[in-house]
Formats: sequence, structure tokens, C-alpha cells
Amino acid sequence: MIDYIQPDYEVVRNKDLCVKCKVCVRQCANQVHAYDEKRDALYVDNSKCVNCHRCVSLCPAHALKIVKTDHCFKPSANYTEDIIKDIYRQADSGGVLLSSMGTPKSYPVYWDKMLINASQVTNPSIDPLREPMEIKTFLGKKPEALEYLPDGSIKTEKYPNLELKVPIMFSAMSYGSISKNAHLCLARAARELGTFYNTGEGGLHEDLYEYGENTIVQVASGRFGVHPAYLRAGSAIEIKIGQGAKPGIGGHLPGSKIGEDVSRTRMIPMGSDAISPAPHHDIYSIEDLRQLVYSLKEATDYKKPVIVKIAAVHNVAAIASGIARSGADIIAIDGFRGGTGAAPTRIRDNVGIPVELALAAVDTRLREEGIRNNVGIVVGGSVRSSADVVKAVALGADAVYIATPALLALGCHLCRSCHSGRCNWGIATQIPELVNRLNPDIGARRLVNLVTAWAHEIMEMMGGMGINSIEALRGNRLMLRGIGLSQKELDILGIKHAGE
Amino acid sequence: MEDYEQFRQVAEKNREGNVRIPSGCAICGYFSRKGNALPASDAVNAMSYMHDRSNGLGGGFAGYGIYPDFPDHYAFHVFYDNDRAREETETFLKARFDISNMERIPTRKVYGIKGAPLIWRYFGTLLPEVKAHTELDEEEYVCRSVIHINTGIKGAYVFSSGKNMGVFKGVGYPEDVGEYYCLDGYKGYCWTAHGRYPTNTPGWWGGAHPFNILGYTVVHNGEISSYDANRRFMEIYGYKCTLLTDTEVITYIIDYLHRKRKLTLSDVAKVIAPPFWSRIEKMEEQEREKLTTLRNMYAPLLITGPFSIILGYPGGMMALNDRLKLRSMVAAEKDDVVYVSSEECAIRSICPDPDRTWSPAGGEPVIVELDKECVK
Amino acid sequence: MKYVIIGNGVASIGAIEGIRKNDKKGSITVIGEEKYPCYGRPLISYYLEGMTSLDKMDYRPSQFYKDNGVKLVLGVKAEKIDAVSGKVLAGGKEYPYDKLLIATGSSPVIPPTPGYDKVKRKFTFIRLDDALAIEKAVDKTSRVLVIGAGLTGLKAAEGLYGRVGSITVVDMADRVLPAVTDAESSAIVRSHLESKGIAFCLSDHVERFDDGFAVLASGKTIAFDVLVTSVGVRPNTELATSVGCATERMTESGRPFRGIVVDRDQYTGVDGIYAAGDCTLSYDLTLGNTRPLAIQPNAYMQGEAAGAAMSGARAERREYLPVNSGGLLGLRMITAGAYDGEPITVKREGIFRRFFIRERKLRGFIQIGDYSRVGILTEMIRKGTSVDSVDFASLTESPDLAALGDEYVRSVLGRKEKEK
Amino acid sequence: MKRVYVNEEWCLGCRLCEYWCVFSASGEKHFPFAFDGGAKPPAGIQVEERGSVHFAVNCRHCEDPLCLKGCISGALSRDGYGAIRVDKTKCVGCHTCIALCPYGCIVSGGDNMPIKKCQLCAGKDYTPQCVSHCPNNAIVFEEDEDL
Repeated sequence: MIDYIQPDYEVVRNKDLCVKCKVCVRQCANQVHAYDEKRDALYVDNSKCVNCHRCVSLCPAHALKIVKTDHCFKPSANYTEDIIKDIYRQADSGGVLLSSMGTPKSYPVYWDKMLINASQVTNPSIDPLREPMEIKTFLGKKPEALEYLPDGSIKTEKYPNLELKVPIMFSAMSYGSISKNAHLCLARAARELGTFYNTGEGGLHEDLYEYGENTIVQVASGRFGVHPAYLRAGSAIEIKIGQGAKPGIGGHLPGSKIGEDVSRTRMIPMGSDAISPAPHHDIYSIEDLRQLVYSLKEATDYKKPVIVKIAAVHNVAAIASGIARSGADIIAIDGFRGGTGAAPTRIRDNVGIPVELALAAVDTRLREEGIRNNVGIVVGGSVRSSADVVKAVALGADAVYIATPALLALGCHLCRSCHSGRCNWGIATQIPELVNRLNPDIGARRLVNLVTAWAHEIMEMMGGMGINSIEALRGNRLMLRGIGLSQKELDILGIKHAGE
Repeated sequence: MEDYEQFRQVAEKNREGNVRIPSGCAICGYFSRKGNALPASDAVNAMSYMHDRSNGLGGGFAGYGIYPDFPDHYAFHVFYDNDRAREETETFLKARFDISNMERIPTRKVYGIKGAPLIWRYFGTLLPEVKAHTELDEEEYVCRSVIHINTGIKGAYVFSSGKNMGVFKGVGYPEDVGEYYCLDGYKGYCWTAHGRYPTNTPGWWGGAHPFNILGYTVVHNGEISSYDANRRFMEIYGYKCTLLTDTEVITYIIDYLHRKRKLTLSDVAKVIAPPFWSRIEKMEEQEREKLTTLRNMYAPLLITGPFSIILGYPGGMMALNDRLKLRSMVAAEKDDVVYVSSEECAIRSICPDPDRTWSPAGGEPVIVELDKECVK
Repeated sequence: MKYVIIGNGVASIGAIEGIRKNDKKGSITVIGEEKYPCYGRPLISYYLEGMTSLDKMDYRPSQFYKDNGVKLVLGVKAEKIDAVSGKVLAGGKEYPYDKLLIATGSSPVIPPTPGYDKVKRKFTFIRLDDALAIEKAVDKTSRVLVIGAGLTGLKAAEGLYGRVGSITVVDMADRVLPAVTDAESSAIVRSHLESKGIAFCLSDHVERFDDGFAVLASGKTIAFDVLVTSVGVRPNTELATSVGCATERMTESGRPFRGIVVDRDQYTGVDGIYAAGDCTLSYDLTLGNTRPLAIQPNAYMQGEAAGAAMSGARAERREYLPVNSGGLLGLRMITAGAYDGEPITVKREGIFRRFFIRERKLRGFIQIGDYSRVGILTEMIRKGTSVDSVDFASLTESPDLAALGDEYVRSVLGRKEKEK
Repeated sequence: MKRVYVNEEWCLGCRLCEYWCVFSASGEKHFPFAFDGGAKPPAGIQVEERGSVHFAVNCRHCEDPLCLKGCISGALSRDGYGAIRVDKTKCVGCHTCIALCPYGCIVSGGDNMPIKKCQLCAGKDYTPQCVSHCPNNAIVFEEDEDL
């Protein structure tokens, strides 16, 4: 059989620097590197390389680099190399192409087309190192009216809210798709940061129940690991309707990743594939959603907010409006550039809309309908920096979900091979030796560092705008200006163009 | 005359409502707890001491208890660009209100005041049949009527709509505006005043301060950074921020919280300029609980950025600074009269020998109300 | 508190360091017969070999005595102890003490042999002065006769190897290193040394010395220029005996071991008097008896224990066992413990290892050639670890901690769990 | 004092510590120069492997250092940072310390050469290179709170 697929990358070893310590050999789970005792030589099999940089990062002599191969096809702007290779792959396998993480395609990133304001002369900017700068956020439904009691205290309707010390949460990544150590990192970091991580649809490992106060438990179409204790373990419950990277389809965790612990946590047999259906089979309509929302509230004594997570799709505003009236407390919108452990490539790269537009549309729509205060809005799906967070909040989000940046903080190099299950960084794998590569002490610290750094930057930007409390930034679209956007895009985003 | 037309055109393009205009200002107010009629001329004089805080592009005054002859009538003060707008407005008003009195507001020619619109006032009560048929309560109905005129009738702008109170404002230095409106003839238990320093507009009469809705008037010095967050929240509740000014949205916030949601003014202050979380966390449980609830439920109404405001309302006056106190504001007291001003010199021009003066802390309101026995 | 230490060997250093851990103030006087600050005695063979020099042989840095506030009285022999009034008499002076340590070490044994007195260039091999004298007495043509094929004798031979013409070693035993080897390992050592040109006359002894030659019991005569006698040492117990310390201990065989008898604090039983080092008897945990264990590590540790006890503290509990390490002309050997019990042998090119097991415990070992990480096995002997609780087969191949089990590894390498 | 502790749970067996140890002890300025193209056995630390369990072993700098107490030449001493160090000019290579070290952490320097051992990277400001380059916190350098 002819192998049509040539390696994408080449591992380049600088022999002058290499000391033959063989750490590359020991650390590559894909067996790219090998050592030949007889020849005292190191050998590289480029075809196995996924470009995850494990060897490069650990090489003490900096003797390794990975380059994109310059082996090429006859150039075509239409039939590009990627397209040709995909066709070869499908001709080989007859299967659906699978990919991981967010789409690499060059769709517009609206975060990068919005600019943030700052104060000059007419009002002062505020120095966050000298003045308090508040980013505490409450997520959930707000009461409108209050009553005074005779003793001067006030009485309102009480709705369960999540209290966040930073408006950044770690979004859903299931145990199974990522390792237990990765979950532990997220849980510990969430606790230290005063925010939340999300179990994803794989249930909650018994060792992580102790982090319940900082945990959002997810209920997805497969209902893996869902039971009363699980629902009660977290601080909020998220119903996952869809995911930005793969709207409209379910999930598939191969049996090879269902080891003993995953099996017990998911409540499925060891080695069996975990297949999440495309829809929830008890939700075929918005009124069904309402029933599920209330079932979950019923199961948890109305003490925990219910989040409904949807993928950003064309009519997201109308859908969100429906959800805001369903009794849900928080809507999470996942943009199409968001990550995934595994998704059909064509869906990941072609379905959904950017989260920026979805957020603007939803926020505007809910305000028009007077129901914006019924729900908190959380957005995710490629929030990449503190500036993205500031822009999201200014567009109207209460908080953001981050996942890819969290994984990057844990060591992920975006090699987009999660579906192989042999993550060299110990994140997207269940192989014990690989899982061990992620020491939660280090991982949690790196996550805390990342979010703390973002929080500092958010405060700096707020201070520059003369805002010292994040609620004054929320929905404050006057603080944004578009750059290089069409009038239509500006209208949807509800912002003016730079210079206006 | 050509110059004047050009001025009108530029003013029209850049006027409040078309662009958002930052401005620095001078504010002043005084209030007699016993309800004594205090002369407006004090306010006019006081503002002249803060001449440099204005730039001749806006000044105005609000007086309470000034129309003892029509204490229960809505007093609508209206700017018209032309008679067509006036006729349309009058038709609209007459369909809803029993108008007891309508007249041009008396003015005199003053050097430095130009481009004045037609300025009328109407005293009226809501027609009983209108009142009977609307789902809204009376005040809300009046409020929406005002909003309707201001947004729906081109060239008409209601700039004062409360009972037994009135706003007098225009483009010019405040002392000239006072002279123009013949304020030497008015007396009231409370006066607030404003001199304006807009940074990028020739000024528009309607954009001058005080800003009013029903009985609330607000004079404001500052530039709030939370503007759009506040505005977009208010718009959920049917308020239309047509002027795009801070004063407008602050007035709406107070109207919403105080009139509609029945919050006490001191709690309104806690929503607008709340203590920092770090302070709240150290408070006793009941207070902590209350502030946490208020900050959470009305989070979008928190105002950031520098401001000092004086709110006038029937029977009371409240002065408030932003929580970092980024704008100057001084208060003083002599007998039953309380004074508030951007600068102490203005107070001392009226009252050279106050019993005490103080600088209110950021976020801590100064609230004065008529003594109970003085409320008619 | 006044401390007096008789002797300036490593036991004395151990004692000073032991005292100073607890008592920074008390006065310490050291009375040493030799004129040098303390040096490690085994170094003398390395000195002859040229692997160290006089300026590097001090056991502690030059400021050690000063830093520790020690009064050093060197070149003076302690003559008498007045245990009643607590005084030591030395060089005509009195040194009062509250606590006294006897660390007088040992002296070489000279077998009574006719003609010995007439031998001109004859030496023992225990002190630096011995080495310095021998150094002067030999040249490249010297024929050296060493009496005694124990460690000291062979180290003397090694030290002299490059400096002299020939070396012959005589011993009554039938093999070299009889105290620390078994027959097979002994033979390896012997053949190694023979291959280097050292001659052995074993199961033999000198009957008499004549002018320039020795006549052996076997009738053999050996011509020599220089005689080194190294048949063993005798603990210097005279002072201790004089104040009433027990200095003899009967063994099962009925032959007494000589040496000062002490308890685990190195206390002699005579008020205020302690003893440490080669002049004492130690409990050998491998053989389970109390006997002279005249090796330097023990001397230091006993001194330290004595110092601790003298200053009112208590030292680490010690398990003493014989451990010997040393190269002999390129042959590397480490032995420890007792060499009886069930042997397990590993032999490979250049490697000989024999382990002795009794009652399922490692009792001793002899390792020649590669002995990396062998201390792990010494520790097993010391601790009495059962060979069944570890992966002993792998330990015989290449000792590592992993063979001792995860729990042990965690206990020695990991951070102890903090108490919550 | 600060001590090197090993968390065997997190050891990946990558052996980077061994190589950094060699580099640190070499005194070379550039990493590859410490090896001159060939592997060199590390002296201060070594990784043990048994099945899937790995861990690094280096000198414990014991509170009761048998090596130091057994040293015949006085070449071993404890420095002000608590590290047990060897004076290479005094060591005669007798290997008594090797015979005594309970953890097998002293390495022969070869015939008639001074022994080698971990000196807590005294030459690198007491920043143990095995610790700073461990990718997974399997080796840490922490204050001993027992003292």
C-alpha cells in the first residue's frame, strides 16, 4: 500500500549540542525518537511527530527544534495542501475526519477588531496599585424590586448566584477527555482563585468532591456520571446543549480511555465507548428544557443556579431569549472557535458563529426584551487574553469561560492530537505514566498565575478607562470601538467605529 | 445673521443626543429646612464666583417652591425651535392635560446670551378621563408624555416638568442665564445651580443643566465612565437617553430607584456610589447582607468615574460624590440652611459665616429635607 | 565544667565535637603524646604512597582547636590519674577534671623473637612518626620484610610499594587478611598482590633474626634491609586499670579480650571517667559479642558518644560493626560484618561478591571490584533487615533503594508528612 | 536547613537531573561542554527505576552523617549551608564513606582519586540544579521544618 501522507513536521537535531541524554527518547509517547546502542546514535521518525514540543521543551541542550516540512505539493490556492491531505486520508480510511482543539482556519477574530478606551484629561484614570479595583462578580438572576422591613433591612426574592472573585471560570472539560490530574489542577486553581471549574460531561471523580464549592457539575446528553450526590456536589449545574466546536452533534470518548476510574466515575462499563447523543433525548423543544431545569432545581432544593450552555449558532439570540424564560439562571454561549477533545473536522471548521457576535446579539436581544437581568451571561470559545475578557464584559458578558488558555497553562502546545489519547503533557490522556507528567502542584500554580495575571491586566485596563468596579464595565459598549469593521458588523456589535 | 445660522447648524450637528459630550462644571445648591423662601439671586451671585469653572456654553438653575400659585399643577417648561413645534406640542399637551395657564417665560435681553429658542411654560393637571384610561400611574404617564415630546416632536424639548418647581437654563455663563430669565423675581426653599464647561460643543439650550424629570433635578459635575452600562440598563426599563449626558442618565437612575423602586435616597446613594467590597466584607452582618444584595441586584447602576451631583426633589436635596471623591464638593450649614458647592467661595458669597463647613466623603450623601412641620 | 581528654586521635575529636554540641563554655584540655594535631592514622600508608602530604593530613582545619576553645597539650604523656581528687598528671603538671575521657588508643604488638633487638632498621606501623622514620630508612633498592598480612601490614606494603626494591610479607595465618576475608577472597587479594611482585610466606613465622636476614620456622631465610612489624595492636589500658576500670572481658572461649569496658555512653563505671576508641571494647552487633573493634569510624563515633554523655546529653544510639574499606595496589575491596553464615556469591570478570546470610538476615559481605552503593547493604546489616523483605537478588547485582521497597524509599527520600 | 526531598510519585524517569548534575559539577559554562559528546555518569544524583516507579536519589546531607564521621582523612565536612562537602585535596579515596553511606550516595572518583558526591550545587549559589531543572517537581529543595 502506498502511503500518501508525508510527515507534516521534521524534527531537527543539532548534533553539536546534543549530549545524547535521551530525554527525548524517554519522553516521547509517540516514539518519534529512538536510540541505537550499537551505533550510539539517535534516530527520528518524523511520521509519528505531532509537534507537541515535549522533546523540545525538555531537551536540556536546546538541541531540538521542529519545523514544518518544506516538502510540498504543487501550490494551489484552491486545492491547498490541507485539502489534498484530507482527501487522501479519507480515501485511505473511508471515515469521518477527526480533529481536536479549536479551528485553525482564518475566520475573523472580532476581539482583535475592537479597541478599548482610556481616560484623558476630562476624567481621571485610576491606578489599580493605589486605589481599590473591584472585579468581584455575581452570576445569576437578579431580583428587580425590594421591600423594606420595619427594621430597615431589605427583603428581595432570593435567587441562587455564583460569586466569582475574578470574572473568569474554567469551562467544561470532562474527566476522560482530560486526565484526573488536569481536573485536580483546575479544581485547586479554582478554589485558590475564588472561581469555578466545570466537570464537563464525564462525572466527578470521588477525589474531587472536596472541591465542590468551586465546581460546576455538567449534565449533558449522555448523562454520564449524573446522580443525586453529583448534582448536590457542585455549586451550580450546567445543562450542556451544545459546544462551540461541534454544534449539533454529540460526543464520543473511545473505550480505550475508559479505564477503571473513568468507568466508575462515568458509570459505564470499562472499555465501552462513551457516546453522547447529539440532542438530549428528553429535550426536543424549549418547554422540555424548562422541565429539565426545574427537575434539576427540584433535585437540589432550588439552592444552585442552573446554567444552560449552548453553541453560538445563527439564531442564538432567539434561543437565548427562550432560555432566559426557561427558569435557567445563567446562559453560557460557546463560540465556534472554541476547543474540543475531538470533533469531526468539517463540523469544527464550518459550523457555528463567532462568540463576539453571538454575545452582542444575545445581550442586545435580552435587553430589548427586558429580560437581561433574568440571567447571567457567560461566554467562551476562544477567550484568549485579558483584553478579550475586558471586551467580552464591555459587550455585555458577566463572565467568561476559558479552557484552551487553561490547557496551555498546563503545558498543552496545541498540537491538536487530543483524540489520540497519548498526550505527552499528561493532559488529554488516561495512560498513567503520561498522566503523571502533570503534577497538580505545578499545574494549579500555573493556572493561578495565569488568571491572576489576567486579573491584574483587567484591572489595569479598567483603571485606564476610569472604571473601578467591573459592573460599570459590563455592557458598557461605549468603551469599545471597532477597527476595520463594516457598518453591519458594528451594528451587530453595538459599537462605533474608531474615530467616531 | 449668517454667522448665527452657521452657529445654529454646527450646534445642531454636535448637540447633545447626537454626540456624547464630556464636560467639567461648577455646581451649587442651598436648601432651607424650614421652607423659607430663599432668593434665586443668591445662586446667581454664587455662580459668578466660580466663573472659571464654566466656559459660557451652559448655565442653569432649578428652584423648588417657586410657583405657590400653582402648587398642584405640572409646570412644563418647553424650548421650541419654531412655532410649528410649539403648535404640535400644545396639541399633544391639551389632549392630555387641563392647561390652566400658558405663557412665554419672561426673559430680558442680556449681552452674551444668543441663539435662544422660544421658551414657554404651561401649568396643567392630568385630564381625569386620561387618568382613568391609562394603565400607568399618573407620574409615570406624565413622565412618558415628556419623553414622547422630547423624542417624538422635532424641535420641541420639555426641560422642566415637576410641580411647584422649575428649571431655567440656557447657553451662556450661569450668571447671564440668571439675568436672562429674570431670576431676581423668583424665590424658593431650594435652589440648585450649574455652570458648564463642555469640551467639544458650542452648547445647546436643552443640553444645559439642571436636567429634570418630574420633580427631580440634577446638577452634575463630572464625567462618568460607567455611562453606557448605566444607560443600557435604564433603557431596559423604558427610559430613553436621548441627550447622551451623564446628568440625564443619573436623573433617570434616581427616578427609577427612588420613585419606581421606592428605595430611600440613602440607599440610592449606596447603589450609585457603594462602599468597596473590602469594606462591605468587614461590616456587621445585616448591613453587609443589605449592601451585598443592593450591589448585586442593581450592579449596572453603580456609577464610576468622577462626579459630584446635587439632586433636587420636592421637599429635599441630596448631594453626592463618587466613591473615590474625584470631584471637589464642599457642604456648609447655617441655621436651617444647608449649602453645597463645588467651591467653598461660592458658599461664603451667600453665607459668609456658616456654622460649619465640611467636605463630604466619597459615596456618603448629604441629604436635607423639609422639617416635617414645614411640609405643606 | 572541666573536661580533660587523654589522647589526641579521632576519638578525641569526636569527643570535642560531642561536648561542644551541648556545652559551649566548659574548658577542654587535650593531652596528646604525639606532637601533631590529630590526623587520621590510616593516612600513614597513603602518605608513604604519596597520595597525601603532611599539610593535608590534619583531621580538622588548623583553627579547629581554637574555634572549639580546646587547650592542646602535645608531646606529653599522661602519667597518672588521681580519680579521687579528679586530676591528671602529665609532664609534671596537674590537669584537674570534672569529666575525663581516656582515649589512649592502642600500641603495636611485637612478638618476642630472638635477634629482634639487633635489627637496625626495624619499625612498627601505627603512628605518623613510624611512617616518617620508614620514609627516611628506605630507598629504591631496599628489601622490606613485613611481619603480618593483616590490613595494616598490607597497607604498609602498599605504601612502600613504589619506594622500595622488594617486599616480602610473613604471617602465621594461612592466608592474607584473615580477619576480614574468607579463603576465596583472600586468595584473590593474595594473587593480586603477588602479581604486583609482593612475596608471601604464609603459615610461617620468623624464628630469629640474624644479621640482615630472618630465619623462618619453615627454614626459609629472607634477606632484608628494613623490617616492619604489624601483627596487631594491644589497647592501652594501663591508666584505666590504675583507677579501677574494668579492662578485660572474658569470652566464651575462655580467652579474655583486653580493652576498657564501657556502657553505651562510653562510661567506664568509675566516677567521671569515660573511654573511647581503640583502647575500649565495643559490642559487635554482627558477632553479638564485645570485643576490640579498632577501626577509625568507630573511634570517632564512640568519642562523640562519650562527649555527649560527658556534657549531659545522649548521643545517637550506635550499632558498631566492623567495616573495612581500602584499595590494595588497584584492587578495591570493602568488607563488613561477620563472614560466617550461608554464603551467596556473585562472580564476574573483575568482580567478587560474597554475602553471608544467617537467620534470613544479611550478616556480612566481602566485595572486591565494583562495590558502588554498597553502603545500602551495610545499612541492612546495621538494621538487621530481613532479606525476605527486600529484593535481595537485585541487591546482590546492583544495590539500590528501590529494592528495599516503596515505603522505605518514601521514608528516607520524601518529606515527612507534616502534622496537620 | 534546606533539604532536597524526592516526590517519587511525580518522577518521570526523564533523568534530566542526572545531566544537570553532571553539568553543575563540571564547572563548564555551556551545557554541552560538560559532556564532550559522550555521556558521563552523574555523581551527585541518580535515578532509580523499578517497573513504572522512578525516583532520584541524592545525598541526604544527614543530620547524623556516617560518611563524615567515618572519614579517615577529615576530607568530609559540613559547610555553613548544611551541605556535606568533600575537600578534594584531602580525600585519599579510601572509600570508607562509600561503605558507610546508607543511601549509596557517594560515588568513587576512580582509583586513587577523591570521591564524588552531591554538594548541593554549592558552586551554583546552592541552587541544586537537579531541583531547578526537574520538570515535574519530583525533586524539591525545601526548608526542613523539623529543626
